[in-house]
Amino acid sequence: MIDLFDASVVVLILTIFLCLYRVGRGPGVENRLIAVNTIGTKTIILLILIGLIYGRPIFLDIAIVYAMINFIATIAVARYLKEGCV
Amino acid sequence: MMNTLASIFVVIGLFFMVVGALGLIRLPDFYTRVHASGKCDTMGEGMMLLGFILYEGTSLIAVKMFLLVLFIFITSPTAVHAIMNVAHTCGTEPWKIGDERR
Amino acid sequence: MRENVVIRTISRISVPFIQVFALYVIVHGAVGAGGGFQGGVAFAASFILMFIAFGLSGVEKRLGKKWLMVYSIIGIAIYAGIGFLCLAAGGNYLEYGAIESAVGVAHLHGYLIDAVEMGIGITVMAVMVSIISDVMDRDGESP
Amino acid sequence: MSQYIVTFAVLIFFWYILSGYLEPFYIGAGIICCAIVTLISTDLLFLSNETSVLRSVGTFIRFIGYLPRLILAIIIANFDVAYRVLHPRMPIDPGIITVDTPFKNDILRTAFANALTLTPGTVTVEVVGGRYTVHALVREAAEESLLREKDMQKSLAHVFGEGEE
Repeated sequence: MIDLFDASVVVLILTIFLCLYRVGRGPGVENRLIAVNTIGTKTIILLILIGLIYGRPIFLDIAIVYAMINFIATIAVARYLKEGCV
Repeated sequence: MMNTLASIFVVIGLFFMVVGALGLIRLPDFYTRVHASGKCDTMGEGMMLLGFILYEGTSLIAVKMFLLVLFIFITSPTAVHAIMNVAHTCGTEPWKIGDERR
Repeated sequence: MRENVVIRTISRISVPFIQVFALYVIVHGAVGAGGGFQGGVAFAASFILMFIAFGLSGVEKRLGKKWLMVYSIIGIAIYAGIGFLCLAAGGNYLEYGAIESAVGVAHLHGYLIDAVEMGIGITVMAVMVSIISDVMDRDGESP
Repeated sequence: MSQYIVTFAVLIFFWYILSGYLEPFYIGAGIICCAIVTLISTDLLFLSNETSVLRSVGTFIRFIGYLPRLILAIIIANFDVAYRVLHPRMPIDPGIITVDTPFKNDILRTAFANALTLTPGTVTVEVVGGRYTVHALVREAAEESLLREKDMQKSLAHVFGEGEE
């Protein structure tokens, strides 16, 4: 089971690089925003996987905080783009 | 038995995460990319977390993970909708068959 | 985005749970991840969500903008007060062991750490919210 | 008043799941923190002052009964999207369509928007009143499925206790 977790960490990091291509190339702000949001969701899973591999459940709390901040940041940036101010 | 089930869920979730990232690269314009990223990522995340819950067994950590699944299934479509709404308001034209990729 | 029904409703539903989670992070600073600063920032983040969903007036009615300075002073007073109590009990600044041996209660140490974390959390929350509300105030005039 | 009690109970349950400690210090801190949050944000959780608690609980139970069908629809929609992304020629024909619904309740509108985003090859772009602007990955199939999905609208309306005209 731990082997599977190790393998999934590697696969997830590779997919994050795929998303980084979209962040770098764009075009436009919306494409970058959706790519960053996707990277955020993959990071949540990565944090939980690290917690499971090393047997430290504290990482779950950090993952929850990350999910929260990811949501709030996406909404805030969207509002900034729409109305020109936060 | 439980571990086999858990690994099946984790592999399915991993598949959907990869499909989400591939869709982000392959699809021709912003609106269609949102489909891949919004649907497949939410689903993949949920599946992987379900696998972790089965691996963890009955404990408070599993319940916490279940709460995280609920939170993601509520907020992820909302974030996608917010981005989509912004693009629509700013006047991004959707891609049609025959247009070039953007 | 006050006119957008989806974002407004989801913000409404998730704000109370985010606030309870932030307070959990503050209180469990001694035994889990996080502590005063992280919890305070998460609490302030919930207010950002409220600003986005309801505008400035909704939050200021709820929290009371005049009281924000008072909150931050209370937090600093808790932090500094415990520090000086340690000095008065004959130890260094924030040396909890001094109070513990002076009073003679066994597990006072952990509770004192939690109290200091709460002071930090209250201060961080109040200062962050006042910064956000100043940034979001379009006219830039202070009340 | 009963709204405050229900909010406090839900929050204290949430606190126990998060914390897991049953020592008096953490329970006491939990009670104080949940009381503060209840005072600040009860009116956020319940949409209006008239919403009766019993009706909310009934809605919640009916919604749980509705979940399995939603999850099945989500899985089917995801395999569809995965097939279209992985197919070498990418058989997509995107377009924007509009759907009219008779919904009036805020939560009902939100639930339908998020269900549309997650299920049948569509993403909600804009909600104005009861009119949904939707971007579909395959326009014709989505129009067809949205016509068929009238029963999704009906079951959601049934869940939230709003009669369909």
